[in-house]
Amino acid sequence: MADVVFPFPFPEHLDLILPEIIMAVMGMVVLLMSVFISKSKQNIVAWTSIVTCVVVAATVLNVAGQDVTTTFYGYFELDAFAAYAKVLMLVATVFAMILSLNYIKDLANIGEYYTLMIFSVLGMMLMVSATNFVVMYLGLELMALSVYVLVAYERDVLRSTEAALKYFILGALSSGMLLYGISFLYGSTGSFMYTEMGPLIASSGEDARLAVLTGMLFVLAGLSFKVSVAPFHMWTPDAYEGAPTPVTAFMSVAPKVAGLVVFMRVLIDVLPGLQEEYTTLLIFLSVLSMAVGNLAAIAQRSIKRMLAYSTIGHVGFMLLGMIAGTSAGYAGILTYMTIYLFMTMGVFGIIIMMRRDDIQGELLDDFAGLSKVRPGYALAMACLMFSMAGIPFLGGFWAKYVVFIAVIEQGHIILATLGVLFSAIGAFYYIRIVKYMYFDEERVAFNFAKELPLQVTVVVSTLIIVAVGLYPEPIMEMCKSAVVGLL
Amino acid sequence: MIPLSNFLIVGAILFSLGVVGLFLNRKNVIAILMCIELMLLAVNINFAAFSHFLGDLGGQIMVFFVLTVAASEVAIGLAILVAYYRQRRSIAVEDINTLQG
Amino acid sequence: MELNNMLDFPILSLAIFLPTFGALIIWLFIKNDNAVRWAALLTSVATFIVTLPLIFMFDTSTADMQFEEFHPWIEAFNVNYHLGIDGISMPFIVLTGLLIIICIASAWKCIQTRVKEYMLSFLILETTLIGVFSALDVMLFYFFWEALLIPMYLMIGVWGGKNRIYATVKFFLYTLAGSVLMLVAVLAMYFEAGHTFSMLDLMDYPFNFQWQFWIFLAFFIAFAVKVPMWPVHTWLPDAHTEAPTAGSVILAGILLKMGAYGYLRFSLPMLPDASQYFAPMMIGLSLVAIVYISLVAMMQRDMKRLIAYSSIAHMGFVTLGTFVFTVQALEGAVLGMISHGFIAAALFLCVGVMYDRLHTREIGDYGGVVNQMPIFAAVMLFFSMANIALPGSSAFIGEIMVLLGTFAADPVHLSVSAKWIAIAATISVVLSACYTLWMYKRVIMGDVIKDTVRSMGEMSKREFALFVPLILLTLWVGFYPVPVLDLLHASAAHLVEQATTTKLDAAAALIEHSTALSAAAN
Amino acid sequence: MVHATTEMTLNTVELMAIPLLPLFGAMAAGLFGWVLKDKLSHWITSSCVILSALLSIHVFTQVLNGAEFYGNFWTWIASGDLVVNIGMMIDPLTTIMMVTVTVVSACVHIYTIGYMHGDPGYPRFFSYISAFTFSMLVLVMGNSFFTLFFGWEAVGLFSYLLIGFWFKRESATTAAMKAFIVNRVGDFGFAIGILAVWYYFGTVDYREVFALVEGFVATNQVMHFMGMDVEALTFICLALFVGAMGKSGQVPLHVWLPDSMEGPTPISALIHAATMVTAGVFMVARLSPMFEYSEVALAVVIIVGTITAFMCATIGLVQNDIKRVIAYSTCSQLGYMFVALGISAYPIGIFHLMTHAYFKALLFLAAGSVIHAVHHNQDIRLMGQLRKYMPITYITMLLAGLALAGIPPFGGFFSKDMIIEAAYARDMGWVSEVAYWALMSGVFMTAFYTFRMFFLTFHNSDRVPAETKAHVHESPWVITVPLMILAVGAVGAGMWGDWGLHMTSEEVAHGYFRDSMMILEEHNPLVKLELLEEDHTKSHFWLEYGALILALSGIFSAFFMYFKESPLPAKLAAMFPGVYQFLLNKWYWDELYAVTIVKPTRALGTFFWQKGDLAMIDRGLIHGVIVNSVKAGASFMRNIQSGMVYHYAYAMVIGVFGLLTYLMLNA
Amino acid sequence: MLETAFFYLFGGLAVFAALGVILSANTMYSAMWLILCFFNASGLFFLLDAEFLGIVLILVYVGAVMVLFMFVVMMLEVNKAQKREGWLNYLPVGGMVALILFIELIAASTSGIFSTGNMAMASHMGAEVNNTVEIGKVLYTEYLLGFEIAAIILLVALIGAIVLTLRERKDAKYQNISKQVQVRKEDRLRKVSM
Repeated sequence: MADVVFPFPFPEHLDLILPEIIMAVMGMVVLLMSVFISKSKQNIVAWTSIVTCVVVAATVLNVAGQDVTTTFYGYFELDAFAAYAKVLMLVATVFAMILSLNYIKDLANIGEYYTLMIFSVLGMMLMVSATNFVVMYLGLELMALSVYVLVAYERDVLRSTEAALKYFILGALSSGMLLYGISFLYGSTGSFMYTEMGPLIASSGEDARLAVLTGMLFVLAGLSFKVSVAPFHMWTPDAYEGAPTPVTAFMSVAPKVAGLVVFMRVLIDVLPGLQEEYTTLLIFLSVLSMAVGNLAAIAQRSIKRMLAYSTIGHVGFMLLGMIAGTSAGYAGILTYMTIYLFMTMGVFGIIIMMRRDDIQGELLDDFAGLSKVRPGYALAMACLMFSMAGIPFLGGFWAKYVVFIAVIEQGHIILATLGVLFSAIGAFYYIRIVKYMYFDEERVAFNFAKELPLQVTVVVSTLIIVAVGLYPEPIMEMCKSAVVGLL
Repeated sequence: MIPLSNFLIVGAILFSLGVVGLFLNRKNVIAILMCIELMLLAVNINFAAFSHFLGDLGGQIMVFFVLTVAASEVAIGLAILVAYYRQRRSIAVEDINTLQG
Repeated sequence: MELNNMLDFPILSLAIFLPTFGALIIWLFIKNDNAVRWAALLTSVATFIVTLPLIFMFDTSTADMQFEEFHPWIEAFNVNYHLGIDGISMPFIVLTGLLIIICIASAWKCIQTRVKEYMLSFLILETTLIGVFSALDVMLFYFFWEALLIPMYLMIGVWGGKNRIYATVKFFLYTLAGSVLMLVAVLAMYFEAGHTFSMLDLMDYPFNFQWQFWIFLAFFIAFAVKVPMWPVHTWLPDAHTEAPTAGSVILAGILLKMGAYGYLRFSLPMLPDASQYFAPMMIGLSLVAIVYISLVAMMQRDMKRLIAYSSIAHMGFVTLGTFVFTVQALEGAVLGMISHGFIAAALFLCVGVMYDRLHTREIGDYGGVVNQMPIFAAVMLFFSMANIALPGSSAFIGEIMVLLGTFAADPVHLSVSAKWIAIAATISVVLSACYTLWMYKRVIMGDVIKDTVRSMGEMSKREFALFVPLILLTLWVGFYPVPVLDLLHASAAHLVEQATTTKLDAAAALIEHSTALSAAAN
Repeated sequence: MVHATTEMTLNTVELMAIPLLPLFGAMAAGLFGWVLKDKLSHWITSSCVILSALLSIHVFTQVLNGAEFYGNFWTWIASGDLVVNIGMMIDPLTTIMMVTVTVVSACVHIYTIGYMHGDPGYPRFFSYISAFTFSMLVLVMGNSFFTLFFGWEAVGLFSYLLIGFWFKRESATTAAMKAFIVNRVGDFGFAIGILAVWYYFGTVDYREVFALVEGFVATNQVMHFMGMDVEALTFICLALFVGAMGKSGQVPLHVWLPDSMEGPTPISALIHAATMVTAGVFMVARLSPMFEYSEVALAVVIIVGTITAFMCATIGLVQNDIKRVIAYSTCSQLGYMFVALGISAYPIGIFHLMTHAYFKALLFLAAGSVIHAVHHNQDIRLMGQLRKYMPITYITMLLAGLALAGIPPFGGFFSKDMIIEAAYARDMGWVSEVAYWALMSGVFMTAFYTFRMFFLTFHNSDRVPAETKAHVHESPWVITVPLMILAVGAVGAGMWGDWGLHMTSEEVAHGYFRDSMMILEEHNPLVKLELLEEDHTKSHFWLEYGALILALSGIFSAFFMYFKESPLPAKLAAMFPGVYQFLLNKWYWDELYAVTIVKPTRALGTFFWQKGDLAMIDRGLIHGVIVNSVKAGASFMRNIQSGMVYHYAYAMVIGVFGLLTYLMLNA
Repeated sequence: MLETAFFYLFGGLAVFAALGVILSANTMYSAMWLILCFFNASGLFFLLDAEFLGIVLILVYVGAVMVLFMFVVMMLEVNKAQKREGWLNYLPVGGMVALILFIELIAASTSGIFSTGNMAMASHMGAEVNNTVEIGKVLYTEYLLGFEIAAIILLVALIGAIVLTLRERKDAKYQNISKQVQVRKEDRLRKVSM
């Protein structure tokens, strides 16, 4: 077959994918390193991974912003949107890795842990850069498979493995749905490329309507699963609770970012012709998520579980930005995610620091009296909780603000009203933690780990949340420029 | 000539059976994994059928990737299952309930 | 934006941020409890001094905003750091400054745990309160409005009484649930009025009736919870009862006024037609507050709860005065709020003085306090009488002006003559006497029967000093309110004019104009 | 005699000094009592009040010569059309009140030095009564409804404080509270009156309002109320009169006055006999230019006054507490005054007010002297034969009693008789008829209960408990001297008022009061009386002497029953047990209020609190509906999250199914 | 015609086997049924001119995946899982939902373009084209990125499976590479003073 004309030249502008390449290579390097480094020095592996993420983030920033944004024959795109999302995910990963430093220390197979995390981020990066369903699906699976393993990483702990099992089963189901949807969309358009499918779907006739709608629904259902949108959220609390806490931190931010970005891309590029229909669906999903997240969180006693429901609620709020369907809405989602990232990481930092010999520091009760023993941490936690509740002078307020203003601009006032009411209900369980910390007496002795990286994480997150709360303009501007050209 | 919709109907039936098997299943997790395989198979049939009728190889490539991923999934799924079994000594679906609420 | 600041010096910003600055210094550098107390006191006094020029340099001849400051804040949404005051907001800023000093001083002895956090809460609270009253940008207003929940929540929850957690959570959620609707309304207004959060622009923008109707309802809920108005008042007795003394003082003295201030700043000028339309409802609820709540107050067994209910009843006068749209009633309402700031604050301080001695608020646990604490009894008598609105006290001026204004009012949508409303409201003359005096009798008068009461000692000089400014102010405003009224005249008259000028014509014209434009474009 | 109305103005400083001197005294004693101690306190306050009394008399003489004053000192409230000034209006009406108030007050101050000797709250007491004097002076001297209201409330406050002066006594504090609250009920009306005055006249200044009244009546403004149309002026007058009823203890707001006897006796004399309780009378007289134009209001005034006069007299017949007898007498006499006002005999009303002030204050102080002597026992059943021990008190009390009973030439005769005659002459149909007969019967009863009390105290058998008897003695000079001063007033006030000041002159303008009161020509009962008496076709014996005869028969009856110990009263009581109990229990007013107002109000308050606030709003709405539904939602979500993976899958499938169905149905 | 017959054969058997998968009580039987199902699906692939995929399906699935399944089933000894009581309670509602969903899927599958034939063989590649070659052409060019990702996915699956299941047994002797690498002279050499 030597004479076969090679229709595709070697892909150009490979520098756009340089971050992913570095990531993939470093994943393997880390894997090997861990083998050759003694168990007592495994921190080197961790720090290598952290540095990798930082370097990759820097690379992303460096290579982004060129005139050409696609490579691999248009299958990979690094636009501002993707770049922003990648940086977010990498930052989240850095935080998660820092949180893991001591947590993972006692487990076997440390190198594999970081490798999996790196590959998982790699999957996400590919997801957000994908311009077609094939790459998107593969990236998504890469991410998902890595995270399944990470969730089960405490393999000697029942709940860790159980969480992984549930996550896995439902994840597979959702993949099936996603694929089924993709198959219908593919069948109606004959392509996997977003930008080719979009116009075809928009111009498809009445006879293709049923197929297209079914495809859309299944695709959205599959994606909803990844971002924990009700009613596809059921795995979230169990997986969050069972997973090792740093992994929970990781999976409550990074995959959400990736999932939401893909969600937005699909909506913008593939389904612009079905905006009316998907808006209806999204309204339903959003309201249901806000309701589920904010109501169910009230009944929780474990803080990780509560945060899981809180995530569901937050995602419900983020969906408002998509319902708006304007660049303001999408920018709002990015803003929300950015702020959410820091809030979540700060909270998990504190949770991990609270781990004691026998207590995981995961029950709400464990926070009782924190403010007397550790006023600093209590203050940070209080700030983060108030921020999550959306009380001003903290970042969380602006996060909600941007999505609400976007959705109101589009006239969905009743939806916005429902949203704010749910946020008020949700405030209850956030301030309940403050209540435990400040109003209750100490019940158990606190034994805070003196870990500088964790402390830095908490302090940085909190400061960023406060700073953003006072002056949110820079973040808003960044997110605004990230969605330029998206629509 | 077999119409496209016939293949799609087979796909739909298999997909539905997979879904039904998933949530009406009261046996064990392995059966659930098989149901998932069934769903993926249905999807593959769809892709292959579309690929054939559209004259586009993309669908077949997708099937190829799906097969790869599904194989990986099975590997990881079964690994998780084994790890779980070691802790719980059971893989009956009714028993997977320590995490709830 | 034309700024007519008499000085180029940003007094308002200084007043807002000085407490926060002080709080930061205390937080970072001061360890010793006593030093913290002094530093907090110093900060609050300094802030109060900063607010004084607002009175002395205030131009009473204009209803325009004064001491304006304008800086862009979030340009993406046209949110600006826009401050300014008029005659309606200025008194509250000064009052805040004063009451915070009293609060901090009142906590000198009775707060012994977590002194630093306590002082920080108060200083932060002061920032948010002054911010609320000086914000001219709706988002800025909302920002401060919500932010103050945090220090308040902590204050009640940490230093409160037995049932404090229930009370503080109730307070937090009640007010939060109320105010989030305001956020929706504000955002909706933002788009309707052409992407502006400026209060002054929104006041000028002609909203049509539909808009006004819904926005009014949203604002109503937010402000009604804060005021509080029946039937969303039930958080207040709990919050007041459980809050530490100073918390109650600030709650009654300032926080409640925010709701009424909201009506004055938002509902009346921005939504005049809806205000007119809803006036009967507002008046009805005010009357409920005056009569129903007074009756409830009478039957209370807990002193703070009683005073809390009495606060609700008095705020009923304020809302009544707000929604009859006469200058007298409006000025009376504002004056009533100021006066209530002195009197309710002082009454809560009184309870605090007793509470510090016996650690109970039950009326039944006292009796014959006058035998042990004659000076205190006299002080409490003074404020009880002021609470009854005896002439010569500031409350009288406020109430009688509201009543006069109401009697003379002529609300368009009201089916009953306003005279009968005024008459109904006058029942407060009897009811307030009933509950106040009954409490006074049971607590202060009588012979000492209980040994616990026998152990009570007279007020210290510090405690007495807390009351002195309040006594003087109550008397001063009671006998010579003219200077205070002068501050209000221009703004109140302007506000009444705004509230009684319909926006509907302009709204119709606007719609016509835009349809004409689009027709021309086609 | 006609006064030459010279345009003489009064000295402002002097006028200001009259109220401010007592205020100064009050503040000195009140704020620095702990420094000044007892002696300095009473010296300062008493001398201030005496000085004030002297100044008042000086002003009085000037006014007698035609001087008047009207002026504003400062603006109290100003907002838009509303301007309230604080100022003074000095005319004959004001002046006579000032003199009465300050003189009685001065006497009481001196009396108090003896009476309250050794009381722990001594300086405080002086502070209160001085402050009260100040308030009362503001009330009478003010020139607007607001100053009137200010004084009105201030006297109420000090009344409250003084009734509750002995705060350790439960009964005293209760009485104080009752007094204040009942007064507030009256003030409710007063306040409404002020609102209406400002609304209809646009001003609250007496002069400006009075000038507008006539024109206003012509416009025939009405207020709509529950389908009824009430003349605006009538409405205003009635509202204001409600205030007067409260302050002056008229039915049905009289219940506080007898209870107020819990206060120290000097207070009963000063506040609850001579001055404060007459504020209502003063108010109506002051506002005569308004009341004159409202027939309805006048009729109401008469009716209320009549009922009070009669009812309180009947109650007084059977009371055993020496002060309560006098208190009911006060109520009753106030009723007489109101009848006088109602029949447009304003000068006579004020005349009676003045004479009553002296003799009733005297009665109280004498009673106080008695009480002081028998160690604060007030039950006349435990007295008797006291004349032996305290002759001065005995004589002064006798004089006062005669004055009250209306025996010539003592004070009460002139004023009270005039009221009765005027009521007869004023032709208002059944209203004045009933009033006349009620007052006539009241004369008998007044005489009876006064002398019943008198005889039981000073004559009859000696029932003083042995242990107190040892200490019974005449009071010291600080007590007896004021008694004697007041006795002069009690004896001479009537003659002085009638003959010296011509208060009973048919044309008010020709009498002492000049133009300070206004009577419509067609109302003036004195003119009618004159006409009646000039009609010699009928006998006027009953008209002229009927009252006197009744008074004498009242005294005689009392003498017959009580001068010596006699079984007759007990027999009478046993004969009419129903009537006796009814009267002894004061017509069951307190019980009636307890059942109809106090209990329902409390029940309503409890109902609103427990059922409205707690049950309906808190538990029902907040917890029941909102919190519970949130909780239910939360636990529902929790239950759904069963931990079973197939449930989770099922949820996903249901989601897809639902949405797909929705899309398909819509497509 | 033959094609149609084969379609119904394969299709029917596939569906029948799928029913067997979900209905049989024994897990091992389910696995067997699934294998049958895969064989028939493979037949369908052949009908669709996707020979390469048909073969891969059998090789990968039947040859590897299902073996893995059966291995686990046997290892965990769970093939005799008893049916739990009460699962029929779910059947009415669950069945209804599934049935309606199924009908909807059928409706979508047979709707408009999928049945009208607009799409029928827009450009059939014909029997002369070598399916495997064609796939290879696009797989290593156009879909190169996907291919790379798939490789990493397999790596992850590898790592994951090992991480989760590999146990370091105390009594087993195994290499410790890092120890080997970091070994120092002193560890192995002992100077014995003679």
